[in-house]
Amino acid sequence: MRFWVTLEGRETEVTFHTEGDRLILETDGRRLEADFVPLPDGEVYSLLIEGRSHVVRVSPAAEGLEVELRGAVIPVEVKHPLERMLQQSGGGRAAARGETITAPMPGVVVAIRVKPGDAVSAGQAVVVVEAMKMQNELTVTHDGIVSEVLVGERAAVAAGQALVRLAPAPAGGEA
Amino acid sequence: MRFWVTLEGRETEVTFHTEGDRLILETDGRRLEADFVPLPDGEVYSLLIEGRSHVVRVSPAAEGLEVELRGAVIPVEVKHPLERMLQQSGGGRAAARGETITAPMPGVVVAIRVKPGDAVSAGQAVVVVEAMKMQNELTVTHDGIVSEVLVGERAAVAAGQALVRLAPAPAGGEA
Amino acid sequence: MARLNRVLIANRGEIAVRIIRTLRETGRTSIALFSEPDRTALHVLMADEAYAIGPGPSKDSYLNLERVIETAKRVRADAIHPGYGFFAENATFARACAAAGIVFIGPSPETIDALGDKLMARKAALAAGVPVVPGSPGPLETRDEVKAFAREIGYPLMLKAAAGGGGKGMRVVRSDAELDAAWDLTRGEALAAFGDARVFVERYIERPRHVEAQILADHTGRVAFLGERECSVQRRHQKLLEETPSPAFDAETRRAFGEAACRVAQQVGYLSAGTVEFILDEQRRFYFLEVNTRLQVEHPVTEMVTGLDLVAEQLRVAEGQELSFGDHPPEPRGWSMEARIIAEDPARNFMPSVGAIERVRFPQGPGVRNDSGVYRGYEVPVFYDSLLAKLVVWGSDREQARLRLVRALDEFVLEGPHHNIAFHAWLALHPEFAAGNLSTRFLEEHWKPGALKPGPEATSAALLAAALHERAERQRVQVGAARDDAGARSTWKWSGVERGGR
Amino acid sequence: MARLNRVLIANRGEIAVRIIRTLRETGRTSIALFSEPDRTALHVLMADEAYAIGPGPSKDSYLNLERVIETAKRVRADAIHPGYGFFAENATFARACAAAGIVFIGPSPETIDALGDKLMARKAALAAGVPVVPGSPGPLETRDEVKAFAREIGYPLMLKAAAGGGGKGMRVVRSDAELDAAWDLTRGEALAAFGDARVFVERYIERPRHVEAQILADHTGRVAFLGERECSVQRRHQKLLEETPSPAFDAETRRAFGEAACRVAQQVGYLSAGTVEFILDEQRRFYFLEVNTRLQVEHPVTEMVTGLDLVAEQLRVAEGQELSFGDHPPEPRGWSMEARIIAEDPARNFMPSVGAIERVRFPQGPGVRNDSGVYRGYEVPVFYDSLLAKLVVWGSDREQARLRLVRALDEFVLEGPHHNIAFHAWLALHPEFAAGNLSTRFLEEHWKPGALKPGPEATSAALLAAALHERAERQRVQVGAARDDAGARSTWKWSGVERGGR
Repeated sequence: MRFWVTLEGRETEVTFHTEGDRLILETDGRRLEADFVPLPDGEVYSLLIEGRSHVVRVSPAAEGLEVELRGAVIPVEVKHPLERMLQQSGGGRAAARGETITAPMPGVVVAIRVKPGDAVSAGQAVVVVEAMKMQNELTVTHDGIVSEVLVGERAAVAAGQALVRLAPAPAGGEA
Repeated sequence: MRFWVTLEGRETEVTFHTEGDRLILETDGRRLEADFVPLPDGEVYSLLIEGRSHVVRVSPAAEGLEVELRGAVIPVEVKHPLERMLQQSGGGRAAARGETITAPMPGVVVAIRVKPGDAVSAGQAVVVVEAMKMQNELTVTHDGIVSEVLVGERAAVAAGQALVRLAPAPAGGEA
Repeated sequence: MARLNRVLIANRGEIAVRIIRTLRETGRTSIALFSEPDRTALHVLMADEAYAIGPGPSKDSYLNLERVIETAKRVRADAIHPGYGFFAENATFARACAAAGIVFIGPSPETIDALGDKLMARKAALAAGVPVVPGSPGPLETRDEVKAFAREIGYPLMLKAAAGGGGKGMRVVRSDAELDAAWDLTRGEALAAFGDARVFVERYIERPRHVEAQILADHTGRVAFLGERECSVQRRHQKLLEETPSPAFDAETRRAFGEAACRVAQQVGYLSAGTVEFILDEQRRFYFLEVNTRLQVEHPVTEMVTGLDLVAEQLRVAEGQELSFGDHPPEPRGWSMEARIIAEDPARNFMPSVGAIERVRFPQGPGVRNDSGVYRGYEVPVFYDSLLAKLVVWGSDREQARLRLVRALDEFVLEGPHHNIAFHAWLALHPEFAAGNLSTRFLEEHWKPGALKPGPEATSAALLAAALHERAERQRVQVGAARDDAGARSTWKWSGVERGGR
Repeated sequence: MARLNRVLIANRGEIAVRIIRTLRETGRTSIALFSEPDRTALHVLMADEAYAIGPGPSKDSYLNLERVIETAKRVRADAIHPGYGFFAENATFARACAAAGIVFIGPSPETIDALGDKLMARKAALAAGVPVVPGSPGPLETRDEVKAFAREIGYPLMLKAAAGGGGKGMRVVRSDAELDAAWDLTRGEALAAFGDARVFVERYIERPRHVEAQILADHTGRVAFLGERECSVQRRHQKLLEETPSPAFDAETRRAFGEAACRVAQQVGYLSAGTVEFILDEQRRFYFLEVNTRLQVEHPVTEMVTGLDLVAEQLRVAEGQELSFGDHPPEPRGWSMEARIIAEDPARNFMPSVGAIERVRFPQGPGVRNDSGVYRGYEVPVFYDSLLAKLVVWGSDREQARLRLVRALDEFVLEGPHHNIAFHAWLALHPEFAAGNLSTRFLEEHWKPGALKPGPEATSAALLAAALHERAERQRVQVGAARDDAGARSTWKWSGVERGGR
């Protein structure tokens, strides 16, 4: 089987197959082998990689997959041939430029730091949401221009609710 | 709703209904009420009986149900009107008299203490099965006559496998 | 005084569970309260009795004074244990208990009042001859007042909510500009958290350590010092990891520190368990900060080295008995650390996280204690704080305790909400932490979000896991396709497109 | 000697997991072995490395000497820890390790030989001036020999497998008739368990206590006594609950007892951790029983009161280092008890039970330690012993430890196989146990299968639970009926008939 994986920012092609309880995987020239067995309780596997024991849990996340291992979470993006085609037609890249800031959890908006038309840069805080007795500054991950502010201060917001929309920054606008 | 329950050897008729998260139950003149809420993870309920907190787990057992509560297991037999009819036609009672001794778990038969035709009395050991490095004497729960011995010594047996069958003791033969 | 047989716990979560344990061990009836979303909370399942007290928001349930007192009377509670937070340091509540003929487990309302007000507490400390950090004589009303004060004693300054505590409503400002940015936010948080926007100001000590004294006092006037706890590792003034003893202390510092703490307690006629908080500067001088008139989140580390049950001692004192150890508190033995396991995402600026506990396996084995209020399948409510569990370890020395903590964290399986277990492992393995070089600025100086980047072996495992997931998904799809060509297949395709469109 | 960095554990279950913990805390690589059914066992999931060694039956995997040694060599293990059982007291295995250039963590093969043979062990004790129970000079071959011996020293007698241990292959006979019944069974078990049918005989002491001494010895000839453990509560000679100290001991008994244990150890040049077992008669006289040349199942209670890590001490000794505490073992502090949580059904004559762990929540909080090899969803294999977990508690005195044990048992959620948690609660609450009046006949004298009969409140709860189950089942049926009339309905009807037909 064949697919593309983005791990720590690098996208690589991966082919793999299984022989009984052996998993054989190849990616840019490297060959990985492991004994695997599914464990009860969620999508969890025990892997023995050249004898080294790892328990990994796979769960769908907002963006692709999250692999949990020894308390650490490793985000992994997986693309199928079909999806990849779609992206290379450009749609994917253009879409990736814009951005929507959403509430990570239910809470109350205590401050909005931007208005439509403002230019914002990656890492800048645009909204403050209070939840679990903490005030949390929500930041943007790309440069851009605020296109919409969808909530007002003191508004109660639900998890995942869109708060602010950004248009691509002029710099990135060739798409 | 209405059914019959056998608890600690006593069979009583039970009627019950729910009002929201309240359960109201009546059995021989007694009225029981509880707040209930199902908990995640199996058929488990939290009950508040006049404020007293209990967590109960219900699981099907070889004979009816087992209710687990604070580490203790309470066997409960439940009968529906239909089943009760069937039993009162007599089949139930007759069947209840005979007995089959089964292996409680996988193991090896190390001794058989009876042969067909032997009269045995409740509590008597008839077979010894070795499992988990322990030799376990299997005893009969009613008086009876050995009708069949289904395994030989040294035989490996599976959990639940029938080992010895008893016919009702003459004393109990009026059915 | 009569024995307290029926004790109501006006709290929730891990601390309610912890109090239930001592009540059960001492043959008392534990009575829990629960808000609507807490009907399935562990403290409700574990208590002998449990009663509803209203909707999720604290003010409508756990902070609904009339309802709590009315319930306690109705269920014939002999006493109320407030835990920490909620009514733990509320003199009005303590008075309401007394008025209802119910014993409040804690110090007297007068003591709570005297120590709850930071300014009065400072006065008490000064009267007891205990040094304090220079600060504003009272709350300041405008930024200009603060700037004027800053010109007196200089930046950096600490803004502190007059009604605050537990690190809530505190901010450091290093310049007039920072002050302008922080002023409204601080007053806003103060108002939201404590219903009191008043803020005062004191000198901020660079690289301070936070060290506190556990004390226990009974009605004979006896005040026992049970050793210090170092709680320097903090984020946004929230303690993350606590330990006892403090790696900064020698015997002489400990003696002087213990005496100072006891003097403050005696000054206000303290009763029951309390914590006297100090900060320690780089010259190891300590300054009185405040007194927490309650059981502390981090009390277990003291229990680990002394073998005492602090809740049991509180119950004794509330019954008018003397402390179990009289004038001879047990010699502390070994070292203990507590890691607060919090529902937050270290990779995303420690953003709080919620959701159901999908899978949990607590660490076990030698020298490990768990205190938690969660279980598999439990939904962490959004209304309350995000402490999921406290992992407490004991070792014969600091190094064994530290390595045991690393081992236990490695063994801890907790899935569902994001959490800070991997962060704690990073912390416990950090050379500066290992060397005991701590200050409240530890994270500021050493933490980088990239710190949790997985190693090559983990990356390989993740890659293999992703492949197994793909395999499983395709098997599901094939099964689906076989069963129903349109359905299953198109779902897969759509999810594909959706992901592609990101 | 060089540091042992790669340590292979020739064992499974809770003890393998416990050893892994110390290896990780001391920065060593833990290497697990697993039989086919153990691929998903906790020790495999937790170890740094894990390797397959064959099919389920012990003799084909964990007792396959060649395979274990070959694997240890292939994976470059520096040392092998045998845990308890399997190869723990096998001199041939210890020699095979030496021949392979691998350190065996335990005493020398010669010591194991000398103490493994009960008769040689008795000689060693006598040589060391330690009293033993009168018994047959050697194995007896026929019932008649036994009967002759009985005429000499009188019934009751104890039949003991010469190669036995851990209470396996032992039986009491009180008359010629009982002897006739027990003789073949005992030899049969001996043959099955140890491949050696030889049985010898000794006087059976009525109402004895089983008390054992934990010792640690290093290569300097130093032998440390780490206090006694009372293991009197047994069933079929299997220990069920252990505690330290012994409620039967005073300081003087303890001193004499410790000296006797150390004399036996010195007599045979003992090395590493070991246990000298004695029985104590009602006059508090102790008689040497045997030496277990291994880490004991119940070692955690000693760790709880001393603060030592016995596995870490074993590793030190194996590396040629001295004991961590030199000549000054830590003063034991407080009291500790261990309850063995076993997959068996107390209501059905403690019949072993198997199956998947459907739900588990271990007790937590102050003074509680869990050691276990199971987790939710884990299938308990039928090939190995049925110990699921060890619940260990600590208290400042026996009463606190006992009540804490009751609390922890009450909190323990374990569903799937039948288990003895409720039995342990009965035991801990029994007035004779509370009074410390123990003997190996405790169950014989006090246990009745009806003992676990639920109270009226539990019965009401069970009734309500049954009603909720009915309700849920009928809802399922209605849903089913709506979806598919034939299917769901008839299942229900059939299950009805089936139950009716019982």
